[in-house]
Amino acid sequence: MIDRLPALPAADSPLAWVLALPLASAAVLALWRDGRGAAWANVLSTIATFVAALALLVAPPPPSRLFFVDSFNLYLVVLTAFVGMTTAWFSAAYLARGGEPAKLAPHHLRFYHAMFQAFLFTMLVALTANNTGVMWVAVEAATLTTVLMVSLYRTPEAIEAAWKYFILCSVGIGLALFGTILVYLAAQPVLGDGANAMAWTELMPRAAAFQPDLLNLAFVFVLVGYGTKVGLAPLHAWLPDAHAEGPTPISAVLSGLLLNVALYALLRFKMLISANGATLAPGPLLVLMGLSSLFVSGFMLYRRGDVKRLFAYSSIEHMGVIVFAFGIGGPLANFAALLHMAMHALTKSAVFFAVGLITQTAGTKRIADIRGLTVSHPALGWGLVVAVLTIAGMPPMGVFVSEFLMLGAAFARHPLLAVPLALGLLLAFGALLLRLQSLAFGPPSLAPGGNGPRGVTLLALLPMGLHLVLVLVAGVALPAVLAAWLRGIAEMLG
Amino acid sequence: MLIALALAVLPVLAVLGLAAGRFEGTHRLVALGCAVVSLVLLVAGAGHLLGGGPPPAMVLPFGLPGLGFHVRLDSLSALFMVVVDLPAAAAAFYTIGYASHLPERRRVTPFLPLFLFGMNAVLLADDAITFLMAWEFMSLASWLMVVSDHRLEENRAAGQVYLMMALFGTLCLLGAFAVLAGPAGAWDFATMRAAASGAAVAAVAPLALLGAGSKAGLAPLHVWLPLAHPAAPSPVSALMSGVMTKVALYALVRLLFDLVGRVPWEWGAVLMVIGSLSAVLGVMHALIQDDLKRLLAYSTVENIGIVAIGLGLALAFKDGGEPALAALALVGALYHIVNHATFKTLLFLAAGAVQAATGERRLSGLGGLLKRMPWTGTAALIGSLAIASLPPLNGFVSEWLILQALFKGPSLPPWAMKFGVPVVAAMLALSAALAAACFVRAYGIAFLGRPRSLAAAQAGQHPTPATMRWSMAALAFLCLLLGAIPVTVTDVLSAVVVPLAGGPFQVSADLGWPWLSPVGATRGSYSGTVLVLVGLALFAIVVVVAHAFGAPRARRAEAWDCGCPEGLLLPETQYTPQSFSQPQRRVFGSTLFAAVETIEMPEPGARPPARLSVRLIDPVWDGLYRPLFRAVAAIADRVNRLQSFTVRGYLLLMFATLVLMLLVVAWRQRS
Amino acid sequence: MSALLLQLGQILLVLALAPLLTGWVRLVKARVQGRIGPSPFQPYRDLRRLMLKEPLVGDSTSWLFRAAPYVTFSAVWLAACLVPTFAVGLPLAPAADLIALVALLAVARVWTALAGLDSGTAFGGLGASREMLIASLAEPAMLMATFSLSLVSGTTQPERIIAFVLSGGVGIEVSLGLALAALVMVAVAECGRIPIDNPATHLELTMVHEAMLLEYSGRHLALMELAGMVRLTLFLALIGGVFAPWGIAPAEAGPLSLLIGFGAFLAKSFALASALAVFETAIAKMRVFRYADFLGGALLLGLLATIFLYVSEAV
Amino acid sequence: MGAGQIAYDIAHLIGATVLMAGLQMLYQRRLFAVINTFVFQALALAAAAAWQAHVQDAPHLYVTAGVALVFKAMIVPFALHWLVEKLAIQRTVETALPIGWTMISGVGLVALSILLVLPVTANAAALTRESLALAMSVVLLGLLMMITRRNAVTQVIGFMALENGLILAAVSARGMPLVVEISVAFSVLVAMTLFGIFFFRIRERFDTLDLADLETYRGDRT
Repeated sequence: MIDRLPALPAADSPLAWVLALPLASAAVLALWRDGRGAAWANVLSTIATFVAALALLVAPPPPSRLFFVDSFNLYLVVLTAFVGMTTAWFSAAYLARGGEPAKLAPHHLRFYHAMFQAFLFTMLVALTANNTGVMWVAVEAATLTTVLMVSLYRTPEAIEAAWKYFILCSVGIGLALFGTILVYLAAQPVLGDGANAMAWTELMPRAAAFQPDLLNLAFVFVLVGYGTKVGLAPLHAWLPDAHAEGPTPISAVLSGLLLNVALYALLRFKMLISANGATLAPGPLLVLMGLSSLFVSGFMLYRRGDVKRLFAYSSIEHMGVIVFAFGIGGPLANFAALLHMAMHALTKSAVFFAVGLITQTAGTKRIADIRGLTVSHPALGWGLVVAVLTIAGMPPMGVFVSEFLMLGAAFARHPLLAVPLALGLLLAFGALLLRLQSLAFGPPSLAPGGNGPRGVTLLALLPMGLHLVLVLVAGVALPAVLAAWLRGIAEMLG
Repeated sequence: MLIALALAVLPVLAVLGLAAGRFEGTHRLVALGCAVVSLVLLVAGAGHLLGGGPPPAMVLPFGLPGLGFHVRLDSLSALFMVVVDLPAAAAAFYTIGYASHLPERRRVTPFLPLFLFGMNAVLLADDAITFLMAWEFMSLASWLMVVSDHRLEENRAAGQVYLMMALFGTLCLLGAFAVLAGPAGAWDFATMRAAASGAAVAAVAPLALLGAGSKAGLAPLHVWLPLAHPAAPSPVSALMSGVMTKVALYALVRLLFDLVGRVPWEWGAVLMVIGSLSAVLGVMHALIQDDLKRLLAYSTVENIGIVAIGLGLALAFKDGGEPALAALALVGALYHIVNHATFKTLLFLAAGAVQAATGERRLSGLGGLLKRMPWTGTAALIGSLAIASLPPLNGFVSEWLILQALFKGPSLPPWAMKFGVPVVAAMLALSAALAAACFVRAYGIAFLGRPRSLAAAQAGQHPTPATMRWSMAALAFLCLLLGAIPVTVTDVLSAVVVPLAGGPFQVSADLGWPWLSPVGATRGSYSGTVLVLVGLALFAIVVVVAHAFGAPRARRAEAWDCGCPEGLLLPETQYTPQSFSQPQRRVFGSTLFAAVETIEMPEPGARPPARLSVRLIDPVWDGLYRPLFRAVAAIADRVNRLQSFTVRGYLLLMFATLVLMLLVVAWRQRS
Repeated sequence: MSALLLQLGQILLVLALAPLLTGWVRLVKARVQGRIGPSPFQPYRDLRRLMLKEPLVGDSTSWLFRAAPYVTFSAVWLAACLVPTFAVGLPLAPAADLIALVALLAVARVWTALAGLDSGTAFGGLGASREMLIASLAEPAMLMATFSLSLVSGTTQPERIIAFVLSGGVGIEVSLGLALAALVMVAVAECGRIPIDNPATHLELTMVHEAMLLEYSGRHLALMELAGMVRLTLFLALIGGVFAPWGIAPAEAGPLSLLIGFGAFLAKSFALASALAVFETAIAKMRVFRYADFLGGALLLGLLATIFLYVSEAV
Repeated sequence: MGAGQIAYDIAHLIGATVLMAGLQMLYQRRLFAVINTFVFQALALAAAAAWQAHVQDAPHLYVTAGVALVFKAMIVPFALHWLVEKLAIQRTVETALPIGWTMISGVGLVALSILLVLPVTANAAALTRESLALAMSVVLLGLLMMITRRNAVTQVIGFMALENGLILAAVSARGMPLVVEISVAFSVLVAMTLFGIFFFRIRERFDTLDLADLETYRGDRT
């Protein structure tokens, strides 16, 4: 019985550190005056968080009443901590370059760093929460922090984007809460009153006994609710604007991490549903949402003139593919989708790093105004080429492998479903290639060289390189440990 | 082991190429390295091909845990390694001299080794993931070289179309492999071979045709070839056209003959039809092109079509329980693959030399090059005669074999074959004859007569670099050799096809060495060797006798041209490419190629010649692809409205989704 | 040994006979048209005269222009050595079947066309273009005829076909008739006779084959002319041999049967030649763009020939 | 047992009142009327929470009731009134869908939610079908209000009506831990403050609250 467990993890357990570090540093950074120093303090704290997350791998703590760690969320915690770290690094170098975000007043910068940490904190809480309510609160809080960061520039566009983001996600989150309550209602007769009926560790084993009809209703609400945050079409509207108008490092974490966290929440509920055999199969709904996201984003990509929006839509596309794969189900598809979550997080954030530097250098986000980067800025341009080709699923990168496995599983299990998937991928690929060629090739539109000292630019390029190397390694030689780990999770997902 | 080592060198070369920067020497070095590596691979492949022995296989500890990268070198792979690396070596060697002519050196040299790496890896792959990874990698590397001269809009467009078609092909192949692998995801070929069931074939065959066909350039998926091949620098176009298409055919053979046990004859028939269509369509378009490299690309479509005919026939025979004839058809197809790899590479290299010397790719700007570039001219002559399938060169032997197989086609029970095969044979014959016309035109206009432009007139002032000359000479010699000793080649090939065709077969069965007598001496026989010897003897006699009459030596004078006045015999009075192919355009009409002719007549009595200009569009492009793009654009416009809803609109969407799902649940709970 | 002698004999025979046959055609034609006409031996004299003349070569031409006559001639000659004329069982026969024969003739044609283009004049190009158009339809037609022959007789080897026909294994086949028709039409086209081309024309615009030779003179012209004559002989021998093989001497035959075979060959050749002459007089040359219809017809006939085979089999 | 039965009946009565208030909100044409109806709904909600606290003798639900009473029934309405005054918003509700249709669809939604909970067997859930149906209807009606009303104030109210539905469900779920109400209150609080900030920004830039003006940019400017 979970009531006997302590509410919080023991102070000496790494989990406590993983959660406490961002919270504390958020508080500290909120008061830190000097912007430059704050940026690097930010980096240090994220490094510490990442180390703590790694420690979790070694010594996974026992579940507490509100928090727990299993292989699934551990995977995402490590990923989140890592990308958080590299993004903090990038943002430090990015701010040091001056340019676009220089118009930020010092207090805004302070606010920015504090919010960055707070954002990390909320995501980590959402991932490790053992309580559906806590998880919900955390996701909501993540929304609020990012809303503030999106509106950071105070431009009308930013305000509008944040407004859209806030309204849509609050409503979505409200629906998600209703779903959560329904799950409680389904569980309460079996698990009795109180926190039991909301604790994952208690819910999962007893899921079979729950009232299936309630679970059906619950899943619909959760799907629409958390699906909004995942950015599934047609609930995706907030995503491109939020990505486009906020500071680029934030776009990177939004795409790379927040979407994963929301997806994690969704998947937890799916696990519950599949654990209870009697419900309607959740698969078809997921497949449907996945395909609609894939195609909507695929077509949208052709009409994008704003480079950050372009890649925001590509995030929608990838989320669609992942959700599709989970909908197909089966160990192979789940494995592939889990792998793809990580690959997409790493690659997409790398893409946004590149895009950030490019927009900063070019002073514009309009694709039409940026041409021939490989000529004017070889390192940046070729970096973009590699990153985009990677996200487009070209070998020998990890994205290729995960997409290969997903398609393979789809073809093997439901060939007729695989055809639209393949077509959708082709569609999106065409658009990305079109934009990539006009960005990277052709007569250059920018003067060589850019703002900020060269060294800083290299420093800013390093995280991208790191991500791409990791993706490459995953593609060429996926570590056996990781594979085994993912297989385990895939089994859990059923 | 040797192979692995050689392959491992290639990425290093790529890095070197990246580092090369402005130093021309380094670029040359990389090219040389590529040449050496290809030679090594060539030797290794040939060694296994001739030496035989069990196929060496191993699993590299990379890729997905539990799967790894399976590699295996069986006789088929070995054969294709020869097919790939022989032209590759020539092209790379050629590049050493060509490096100074490369428009964007730094965007080519790094990717050339990677391209070679990809192609060889495809041949060695023994599981689906490795295969497709290498396959896509190959496309990627070649794409980078297609867009290497990236400032030209048309090249970027070509790159766009090319890579999209490549991905399309990959997706289709992926589907084929996935169906073979089954839900369990047994990706390695050995398991697939064992598990291949009749049910799966129904899905595999079409997917394989689409996948490999799009890469090989079978109609109507050929549109990217004439765009991409001219865009790339000549040595690369040579590799793409002469070699990469062969890799695609390898995929087809591997899937349909090896992995899938037995394909129903209908698919063979389909392949034959597609092949004959590609052959005729390809050559007809080649016949009317003005751009030399585009012409060559279209002729690739034709030759791939010929090979496809052979493969399809082999499938049909195999299913019809005639392994011997299947082997014959397959040998013919493989022979043609080898031949096309040699002469198409040769011709592209020659085109590169011409472009380097004159800066011209349009036939209408060339002429009289044989006098100015004797090496290139002679090599190109041999290549043209070979691709026009004239004896005693290699092109003829393979077409002869395929024709012989076709002539036995009606012996198959299905009536569709009885009536269809003659038609296919007619198409094949037609395409062969048209190919002759096409290359008479191409060669005659580019290399013979008098120069049609100043650049052409001044060609040959800078002699072609030795490396370029030698690589062309080597390929030309191969064209002769492969034609002169056909039996030796067919014996090697028939060893390769035994496991694929499902039966042993000696192509030169009963007459012995120099006589090629496939279905038995009574059936029909051919001997390139004898023809060469007797022909040379007669030629010698003729020459001797003709001069023995003691007539004076030939004297040079201005051409007569039915009494054209002195000095008025301008080069413009010669036939232009357009006027040469005008009869064919008239005859085969605007249906096959929407040709729009415009004639600009000078004033009566004015000096300038009348000009006939022709605009050509591939109807497949207009009929199939353009509408597709339009549709995508239209839908994109519609969908794009989603971007400009109000918040209320988005909420409405959310609300609708929710209510819809709830309705679904309600409905499902009822039922 | 004797086989080798026979082969040698044929090699010389076709060469020796070719001008005579051409002369014969001209003579018959003249007579039919009511002229006296030249002696059938006139071509020999013409050739000799040409051989002795000094050849002129256009100054823009390359070595190919001068090599072409030799290559063309030896290709045609080689082809002519391979078709059975008066005896079968020649040692060279297996070196090439009908397909290879077609290809050898193609070699000659291609070199001629290239030479035409190399002359660097308008007429050379004109001739080459038209010649290749004709060829691109004539060759397939001939191959289809071969196809139907091989379906009937199970071989593409002229000798074997003859043997098969002789063995009486074949009655009157519709398809054989069609194949014959196709072959004749092709022969007319290949030898540049009316209605496709007029060997005696002096109007440049109607020339096809002649247009390519305009720049040639002296021995080059002689070789080209002779090549044309040999080609005519070849086709007469082929048609005569395949469709009326009677009298041809079998392999390892005694002198008598050889003699008979020789006589039969001469008779057939001259008969066919006369027929050709009459035919040529009877009809007019057609416009360039009608070639396609004519030869396309031949192609279709060949195709029909194969199809008909099954019809006759099926019933 | 009878007492329990009565307890449930009263709970349903109050729940029904909340729902009625929701429907009435759709019906209102004037801004202040809408706000007042919302106050009424909040009061009903507070009553429901209090009653549940009494029935389940779960004292923490009194807190919820208090939050609902103080925050939703007093502070928010005042704030809204103040905003309307300060920003001189026009007092009539601009509807995107005619009132009649809105009502009809509202009734349709109620029907749908009843249809959905029918299969839920009464003893299987901690909450009777009726309350579940009521809560779900209120949520859906809130959403409906957000999409059928043009100006921001009404949308905010719709949003909070939606949250009322959530709380109604939460309080009537037996033994549901406090965490939910806190979170809801928390979110509503933050929501309000954010809205306030937004309105001020918007106030700076546009002199209206009509969202139509806010959404002039709509993403891509290509």
